Amino acid sequence: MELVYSVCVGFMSACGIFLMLRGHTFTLVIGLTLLSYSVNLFLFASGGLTIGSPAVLNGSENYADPLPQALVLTAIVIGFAMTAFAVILAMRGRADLGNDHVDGDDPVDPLAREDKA
Amino acid sequence: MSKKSKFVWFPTPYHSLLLWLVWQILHEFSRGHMVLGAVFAIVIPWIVAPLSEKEPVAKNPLKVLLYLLRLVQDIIVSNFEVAKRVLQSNRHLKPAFIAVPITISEPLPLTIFTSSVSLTPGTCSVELSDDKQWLYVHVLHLEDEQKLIAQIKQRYEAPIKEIFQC
Amino acid sequence: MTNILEIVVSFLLVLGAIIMLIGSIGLAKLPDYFTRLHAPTKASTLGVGCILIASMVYFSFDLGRLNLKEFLITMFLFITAPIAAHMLAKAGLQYKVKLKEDTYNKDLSAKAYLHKAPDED
Amino acid sequence: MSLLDHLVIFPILLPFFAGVILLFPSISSALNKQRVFTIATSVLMVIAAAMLLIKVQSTGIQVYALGNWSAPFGIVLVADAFSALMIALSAILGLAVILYASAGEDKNGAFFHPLIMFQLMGINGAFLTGDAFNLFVFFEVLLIASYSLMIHGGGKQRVQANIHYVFLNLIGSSLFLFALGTLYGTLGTLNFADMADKIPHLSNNELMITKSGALLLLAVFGLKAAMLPLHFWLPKAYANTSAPVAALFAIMTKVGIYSIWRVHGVMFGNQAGELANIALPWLWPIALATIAIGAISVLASQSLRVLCSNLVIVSVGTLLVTITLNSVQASTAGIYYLVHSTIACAAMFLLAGLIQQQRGKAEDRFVTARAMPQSAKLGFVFALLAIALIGMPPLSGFVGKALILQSVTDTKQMAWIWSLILGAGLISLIALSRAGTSLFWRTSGENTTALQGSPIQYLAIGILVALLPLMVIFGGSISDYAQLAAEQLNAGLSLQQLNEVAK
Amino acid sequence: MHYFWVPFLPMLGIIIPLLTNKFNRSTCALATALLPALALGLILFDLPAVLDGQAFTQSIEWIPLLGLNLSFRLDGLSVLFSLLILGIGLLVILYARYYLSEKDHMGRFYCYLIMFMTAMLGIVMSNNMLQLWFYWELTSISSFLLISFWSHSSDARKGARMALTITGAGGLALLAGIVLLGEVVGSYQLNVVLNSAELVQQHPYYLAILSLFLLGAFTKSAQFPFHFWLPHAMAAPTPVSAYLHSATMVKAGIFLLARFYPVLAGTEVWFVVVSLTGLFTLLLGAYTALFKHDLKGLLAYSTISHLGLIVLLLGLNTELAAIAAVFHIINHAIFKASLFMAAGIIDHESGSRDMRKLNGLWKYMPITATLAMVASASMAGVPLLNGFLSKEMFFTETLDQSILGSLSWLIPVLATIGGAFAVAYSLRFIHDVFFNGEPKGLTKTPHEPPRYMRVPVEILVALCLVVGIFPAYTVGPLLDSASLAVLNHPLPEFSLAIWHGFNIPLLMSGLAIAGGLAIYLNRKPLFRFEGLFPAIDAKIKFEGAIQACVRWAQKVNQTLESGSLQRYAFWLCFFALALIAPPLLDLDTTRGSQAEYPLNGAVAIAAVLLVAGSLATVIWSHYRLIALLMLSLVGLVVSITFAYFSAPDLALTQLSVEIVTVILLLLALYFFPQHTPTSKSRPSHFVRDLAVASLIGCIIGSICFALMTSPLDSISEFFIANAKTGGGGTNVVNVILVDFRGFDTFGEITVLGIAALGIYKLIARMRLSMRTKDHDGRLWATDKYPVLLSVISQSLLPLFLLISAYIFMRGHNLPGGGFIAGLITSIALIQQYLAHGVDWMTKRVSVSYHYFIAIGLVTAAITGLGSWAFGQPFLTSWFDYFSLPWIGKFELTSALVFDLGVYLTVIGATLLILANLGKLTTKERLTVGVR
Amino acid sequence: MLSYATLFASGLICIALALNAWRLIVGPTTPDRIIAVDTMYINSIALIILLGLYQGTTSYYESALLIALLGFVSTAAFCKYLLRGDIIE
Ligand code: NA
Ligand code: NA
Repeated sequence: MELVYSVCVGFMSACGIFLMLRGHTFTLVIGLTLLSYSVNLFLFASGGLTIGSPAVLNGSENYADPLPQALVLTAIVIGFAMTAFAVILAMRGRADLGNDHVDGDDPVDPLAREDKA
Repeated sequence: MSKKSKFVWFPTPYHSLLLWLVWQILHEFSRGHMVLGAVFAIVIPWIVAPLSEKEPVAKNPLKVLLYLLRLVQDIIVSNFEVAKRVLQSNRHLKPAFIAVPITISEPLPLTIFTSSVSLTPGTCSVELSDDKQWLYVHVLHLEDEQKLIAQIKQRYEAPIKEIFQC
Repeated sequence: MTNILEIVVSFLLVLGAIIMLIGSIGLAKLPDYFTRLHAPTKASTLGVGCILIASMVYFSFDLGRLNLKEFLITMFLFITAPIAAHMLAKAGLQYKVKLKEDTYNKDLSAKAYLHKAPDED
Repeated sequence: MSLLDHLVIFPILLPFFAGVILLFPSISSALNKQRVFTIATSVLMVIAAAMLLIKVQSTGIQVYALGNWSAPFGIVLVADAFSALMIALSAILGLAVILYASAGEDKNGAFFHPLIMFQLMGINGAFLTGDAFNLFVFFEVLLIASYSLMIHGGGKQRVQANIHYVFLNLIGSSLFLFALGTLYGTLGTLNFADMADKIPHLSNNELMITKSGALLLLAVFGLKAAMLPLHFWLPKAYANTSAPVAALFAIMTKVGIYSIWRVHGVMFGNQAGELANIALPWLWPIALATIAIGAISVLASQSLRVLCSNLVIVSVGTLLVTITLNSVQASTAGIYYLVHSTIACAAMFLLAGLIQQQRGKAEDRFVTARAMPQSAKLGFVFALLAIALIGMPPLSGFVGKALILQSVTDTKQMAWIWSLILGAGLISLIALSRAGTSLFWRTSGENTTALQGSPIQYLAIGILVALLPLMVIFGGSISDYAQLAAEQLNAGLSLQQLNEVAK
Repeated sequence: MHYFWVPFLPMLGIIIPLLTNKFNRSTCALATALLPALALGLILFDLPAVLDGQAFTQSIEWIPLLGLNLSFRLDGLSVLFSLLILGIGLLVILYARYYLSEKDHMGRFYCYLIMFMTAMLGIVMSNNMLQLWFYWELTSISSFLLISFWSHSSDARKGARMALTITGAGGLALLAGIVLLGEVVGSYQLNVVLNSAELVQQHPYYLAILSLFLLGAFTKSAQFPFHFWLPHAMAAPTPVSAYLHSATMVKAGIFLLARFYPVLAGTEVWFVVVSLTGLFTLLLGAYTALFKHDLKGLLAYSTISHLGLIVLLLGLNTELAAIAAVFHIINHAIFKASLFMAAGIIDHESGSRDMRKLNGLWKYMPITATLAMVASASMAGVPLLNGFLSKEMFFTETLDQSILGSLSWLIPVLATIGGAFAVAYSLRFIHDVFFNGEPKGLTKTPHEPPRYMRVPVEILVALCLVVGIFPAYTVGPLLDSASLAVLNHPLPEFSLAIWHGFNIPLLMSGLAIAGGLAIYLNRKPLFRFEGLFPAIDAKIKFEGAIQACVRWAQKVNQTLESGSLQRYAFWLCFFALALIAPPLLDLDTTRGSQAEYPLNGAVAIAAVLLVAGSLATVIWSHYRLIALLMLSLVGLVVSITFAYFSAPDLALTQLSVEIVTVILLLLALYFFPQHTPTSKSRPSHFVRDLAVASLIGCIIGSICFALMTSPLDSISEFFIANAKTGGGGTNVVNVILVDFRGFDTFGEITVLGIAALGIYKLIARMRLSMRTKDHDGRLWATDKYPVLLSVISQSLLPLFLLISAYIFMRGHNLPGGGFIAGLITSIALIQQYLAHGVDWMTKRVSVSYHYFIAIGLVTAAITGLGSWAFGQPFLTSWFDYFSLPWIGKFELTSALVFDLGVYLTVIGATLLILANLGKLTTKERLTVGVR
Repeated sequence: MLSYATLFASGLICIALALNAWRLIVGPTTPDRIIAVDTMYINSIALIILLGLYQGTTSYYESALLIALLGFVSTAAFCKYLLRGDIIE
C-alpha cells in the first residue's frame, strides 16, 4: 500500500511540477493545484499511514498521527488562498497584457484573434 | 425590500420544522439537541429570508405523501425497465424527443413536476419552452408517444396541480 | 444483529451496487449523449439509495438507536439529480451533441434548444 | 502576567489588529483616518520593538509559549538579540514606508494600509517564531501580503513582474512543505530547538533523508533571499513596484537570509553531528557567485531602481558569505551589515520614487531628461545613500565592510572574499557615480510640471538616512549588540534551555 | 593638548558656508575661514613642543570591535601637513572669494572645500589606520564634489568620475592593506604599527600589504600608470586645483608612503617598485608637461612629475633621501599652489588658459607676471629659491645609491634629464605666456586681478624666496621634526645651506638648466615630433573602457536574466533537485522497518484513477476545461484517500476546497483562451522540463516511501494524551488546530483574509473582453438563470446552512470545524450567485464581505487575547462543563469562539473573491435568442 | 456474510468507477465527460458508505454527505459554464 501511495505522490508531484514549468498562466494554476494535492498527500504521509482509526478519541489504543493532519489542514487553506490569488493574478495578466503567457508576450493567442473577428 | 420591514418569527414554518427534524436526524437524540435544533430551525430561516422568493405552499400534506409514495414506486419499477434496456443491444433502443404540453407555471410546482419526470427512468426533462407551455422530454425508449404524454400528465402533472392548487 | 437483518442489508447492498453498475454500464455503452444521460442520473440515484438505506438499517441496529442520517443523503440526491440531469441536458442541447440516427422527433431538439413551442418557427 | 510579559508577541499582534481595524467601515472609507492610524501604530511598533530590544539586552532571551503549551508541543516565540534587532529594523522600515506612502502613494489602490500592516505582521512573525511550520505560515502571511502590495497602483509591468514573483514563490512554498514533511517525518518534531537536539541522534538512513529535507529548505530560503541561481525574480519585482513597497521589500530578502542563518548556520551548524554544516559546501560558491553576478548586474543597470535591486542581490551574497564563515566574528559583521544594507537600500528605493516622480517620462532611467525641481535636495540624499551603499565612510557601509573583511581569516577564502567584496564595492562606486551624474547633472531644462516631494516623504527618507551616520557614531554599542546577537545565535538554543527561559 | 580639536573644528565648519551663503560674499568667505584659522592657531600653539621632537597621541574608543578608535597624533609629519593644509587652505579661501563668479554657489563651494580640508586633516592626524582610511575616502568623495563643481560641463562630470573611480579603487586596496596590516600587527593604532617593522616585513603577508598600500598611494598621488586622472581633474575651478594638486589630495598618497615609511620601507621590493615608479612618473610627467597648451594642463603634468620625484626619493631607501622628500613636499606645495593661483588669475582676467592665445601678458599684468615667474623659477630649480634646495638634495641622493647594480648611474642621468625638462616647461610657462608677442583672439583685455586675489600668491611667492634664501631658519626645525617622524629614529647629519661648494649635484643642476634652455629653444622640432603621435585622451579611453565593461555586463545580465519565467522556474526546480538528490544517492534503501499495509483492490483502483487523472490533466492541459474536469477528479480521489487513511477532517476540507477552487477556475477560464497555444515551446525545453519534473517526482516518491515505512517517534503522543484533558475536545486534529497550534490557524486565516484583500485589489479596474461565442463558435444559451436550478438552489440553502452548522458544532469533538463549515456556507451562497446572478444577490445581501473577514479575524484574535485577562499567554484556551436543569450537561469552550472567527473569515474571504469576480461581467452578451 | 456482500458490492462499484473513467477519457464531448465525473461522485458516495459498513464506523458519513452536496454544485457549475461561459453573472 505504502509503495503505491508513494508512487502516486511522486507521480502527481512530477505532473504538477511539469505543468508549473509551462508557459501559460492557466496551465500553471492547474499545475499548482495538482502540486499542492501531492504536497498535501506527502505531508500527510510523513507521519505514516493508518487505516480505520481517525484521531478522534474513543477509547481505542491506536490513532492516526494527528499532527500531520493538522499541518495539512493549514496547508490546504493556505494553498487555497494562494491558488485563488494566482488565478486572479493570471486573469489580471490576461486583462493587462493582452495574453496569458507568463512573460506577457505571446504571439499566438487564439482568443485575441477571436475577439477581433 | 418589504420583507425586511416586518419581523416574523417563523417566516417559513414548514422549513423550520424540516430543519428541526434534520437536526434530530443528524444527532443522537438528546434534550440539548432538541433545543439547539430549535434554535437553528428558527435562526436559519431568518437568515435566508431575504434570499427567498415567495413560493406557493402545499395545502394538503397527506396528498404530498401519497404523491411521493407513487413517485418512489414509479422510480423503482421503471428502473428495472431501464436496466433491461441498458443491458440490451443498442440497436433495439428507440430514443425520442417528445414535447409535453403543460399548464403549470409556478416555479416550485414546475420544478417538482420536471424533477418527477426526470427521476422516473426512461424519461428526462430536457428543456422548457420560453412561454412555459411545453416541456421537452427525452425518452430512452419510446413505444407510444401519446400514451406517454398522457401518462406523464395524469400521473404527475395533475396531482401536483392539486397539491399546490394552481 | 439478526441473521435476517444481515440478509436484508446484504441484499440491499448488492442490489444497489448492481443498479449502480448498470447505470455506469449504460454511461459507457449507450449510443448517444441523451441516452447516456438517463443511465447514471437515475439508475445511480436509486443504487446509491439502496446502499444508503442498507447502511441506515445496519447502523440503526449496530448503534442500537434509530439512525436516519443516510436518509438525508438519499433525499438530497433525489432532489438534486433531476436538476443536474436537466442542466446536463441543456448543455447537450447547447453543444448540439450528435443524436442516435433513429431518434424519434429529432427536430424537437432544435426547438428545445431555442426554447420555442413545437409548432413555432 | 503583566502586559509587559506579552511584549514578545506585540510585534505580531499590533500590526494584526491595526490591519483588521483598518477594514472596519468607519475607518476603511477615510484615507486620512487610515494614515493617522497606521502612522500611530507604526510609532507604537517602534516603541514596542525598542522595549523588546532593551529587554532582551538586559535580561536575555525571551520565550513566549502560545496557548500556554510548552515547547515542543505548542508553538513558541523566541526573541533573542538577533530577532529583536530584526523586529526593530522592520518597525523602523515600516514607519518610514508608511510615512512615505501617506503622501499620496496609498490612494492608488485599495487596502494599502492594512496590507502593509499584515506584511509587517508576517515579517515579524517569521523573525520571532521558534517553530518550523509556524515559520511556513508566517512566510505565507508575508508573501501573500507582498503579492498584494506589489501590484498596488497597477500597471502592465507591475502585473508582469508580479506573475513571475508569485509563481516562483508558489513553487517555493510547495517545496517548503515537502521539506517540512521530510523533517517532521524523520525528526518527529517541529520546534527548532527540539529539532536541533534531535539532529545529532539520527540513525543512518534518517540522516540522509533529513539532509535532503534540510537542503531543500535551503532552496526555499534561497529563493526568498534571492541567492544565485534563484535571484532572477528580484530585479524585476523590486524595480517595478511602487517605491514604498520596494522599500519594505528590502527586508524581505533578509527574512530568507535570517532563516538560512538560523536553520543552516545554526541548526545544521557545528553541533549537528553527522549533519554538521551540510549547507556550507553549497553556500560557498553560491555566496561568491551571488556577489559576482549581482555586481555585474549593478554595472549593467539602466535605471536607479534596477541598480538598487541589484545592490540588494550583492548584499545578499555578502550576507551569505558571513553565514558561511561560520564564526561569531563573521556573524557579528553580518548582522551589522544586514541592518545597514537594509536601511540603505530601503531609503534608496524611496528616493528613487521621488526621482522618478520628478523626472517625467524619463523616470529613473539613466538618460538625459529635464532637471528635477528638487534636484539639490534629492542629490544630497542620493550622495549620502550612494556613499553608504558603496561602503565608503562616513556612513555605516564601511563599518560593515571592514568588519566582514576582518572576519575572514583563512587565507584561501580571504583571497576570494576580499577581492569579490572590494570589487563589488568598486563596481558599485562606478555604477552609482555614473547614475548620480546622469540623473542629476545630465539635464536639459527644468521640469516645472513635476510633482514635488512632500515634506512627509522627505521625513520618511530622512529617518532612514539619519540612521546611517548614527550607526557609525554609535558604532561601538551597535557592534557590541551585534556581537551579543551573534553569540546567542551561534550558541544555539536547546529545548531544555528554551523551556528554562520560558519559565 | 589642543590638537585633538583640530580635525573637528573644520568639521563643524562644513555647514557654516551654507548658513552664511545668503549674506554677502566676503562675509561668507570670512565666516568660512574662521574655524580653519582657529585650527591653525591651535596647531601653532602646540607647534613648539612638536618642534622639540615630541609626538603626541590621544585616543577615545569608538568601535572597539572593529579596532576603530577616535585617535589622533601630532608629530612632525602631521604638523607639517596640517600647516600646509590649513595655511594653503586659508589662502585658497581668500583666493576663491574673488575667483568664483556671481553665478557660482559660493556656500556650496566652501562647504565642499572645508569638507575636503577636514578629510585631509583627518588623514594626516590619524593615529588609527582605520580612521586614516575613513578620512582617506572622505577626500575621494569631497574631491569628487569639488572637481564636478561645474556639473553642467560634461568634462567636469567625467573628470570627477574618473578621479573618484581611480582613487576609490585605490582606497579599497588601501582598506584591504590596512586590515591585513592590522591583522598582522594585532592593532590598528599607528603608534603600535609604526614600531612593528620587523614583524611586518618578515610576515608572509608583507608583499600583499605593501602592494595594497602602494596601490592606494600611487592612485592617489597620480603615479604611473594611474596618473591619467589628474590632468582631467583640472576641469575643477582653479582654487580647487591649487589646493588639491599642490598641498593636499595628491599629497595624501605621498603622506601615506611617508607615514608608513618606518614599517614598510627598507626592503628591496620597496626600493625597486617605489623608486622605479617614481622615476618613470617623473620623466613622463616632465616630458608631457612641455607639450601641453593648456596652462593648467602643463601644471598638472608638472605636478605628476614632481610627485614622481618625491616618490622616487622615498623609494631610494636612504635616510637623506627621505628628508629630501619631505623637504620637496613643502617646496612643491608652496610653489605649485602659487602657480595654480597665478594660472587662475590669468584665466580669470584674460578668459583663456590656452598658451597659444596667451602671449605678452607682461604688459597687462606685470605684478602677476613677476610672481608667476618667481614661482616658475622655483619649480625649475633656480638657485635662491626653495625648489633649488630640494632639487639639489635630490640630485645628491640619486648619486648615492647602488641598488641597480652596474646600471645605477642611470638614475642620476635620468634625474638630470627630468630636471632639464622641468626647466624647459617652466621656461615655456614664463616665456609663452608673458612674452612671445601679443595675445591672440582673447575675448577680453587682460588686466591685473583685484588686490586681494593676488595676496595669496604674493604670500606664497614670498615664502619661496624666504625658504630659498634662509632655509635653516625657516623650515629647518619643521623639516627636522617631520623627518624624524618619517624615519622613526634619530636623524643623520645634514645641512640646509644654499651653498655646498662646487660638486656633482651643482653640476647636475647646471646641466639641467642648460639642457632645459636647449630643449626650450629647440621646442619647434620637438613639438612636431610629438605631433607625430596621435593624441590620446585618457578621458575618452577611460570612459570607453567603462562603457565596454557596462556593455559586457549588460550582455551577461541579459543572458542570465532572460525574462523568461519558464527558465527561472526551471532553475529553481533544477537547483532544488541538485540539492536533494545527492544525499539520497548515499541511501542504501528507502524501505524502512515498519510493516506495510497490504494492497487492496479499491486502493489500486483509486491509485489508477489518481495516476490516470494526473496524467490526463497533463496531457490535456491544452484543453483547459477538460484539464479542469480531470483535476476535479483528482481532487475527489485525493479526498477519498484522506478519508480512507483515517483523516476525515482532511477529506472534508479537501472536498470543499476543491469545489471552490474549481468554481474559481471556471470563473477565470471564461476570460482565457480555451486552448493553450502549442506553438511556442521548444522540444528541447519540453524534454528538459520532463526530465527535471520526473526526477523530482522520483525523489519525492522515494522520500515519501522512506518516511512512511520507518517508525517515527513524534510529539503526537502528547496531543492524543492531552486533547481531552487539556483542550477539552476529542477530535485531536481540531484541538491541535484551535488550541495546541492555534497560532498556525491564526496565521492561516490571516493569509486567507489578506488573499481576499489582494484579490479585491487585482479585480478593481480589471478590463477583460467578454467572449461573445464559446470556443467552438456557438452563441451562448439564452437563459441566464435556469428556473429549475434557481428554485432548487433556493430550497437547498437552509439545508446547506444547517449542515454547515452541524459541521461547525461538532468540530471540536468529531470531524468538522469552522473552516469546513465556513466553506459549506460559502458554497451554498455561491450556489445562489450561480443560480440567481450577482444583481439578485446584491439586492438582497447588503453587507460587504470584507467586514466578515475583519469580524472573523477580530473574533479569533480577541478570543486569543481573552486569556491575557487570566494572566495566560495569547491563545490559551478555556473550557468548562455546565449543566442546565432540563437540558443536562454541556461543554462551553473558547475554542468554539475561535473557530467562529475562522468560520466568518472563510465566508468573508471566499465570497469577497467570488462575488467580486462575478461582478466583472454583468454586460449583456449575444445569445441564441437574438441571432 | 455482510462483509462478503460489502466486498462484492465494492468490487462492483469499482468496476463502475472504471467504466466512468473510461467514459471520462473517451468523451467524446465535454458534456459526456461532465456526466462521467458526476457519476463518479455518486459512485464514490456508495464506495465510502460501503467502506464505513466494512469497518463498522460512521465516521465516513460526513464525507459522503459533502460529496453529495458538492458534486451537485460542481456539475451545475460545469454545465453553466458550457451554457453561458460566465458561471456567476
Ligand atoms: Na461572472
Ligand atoms: Na457577472
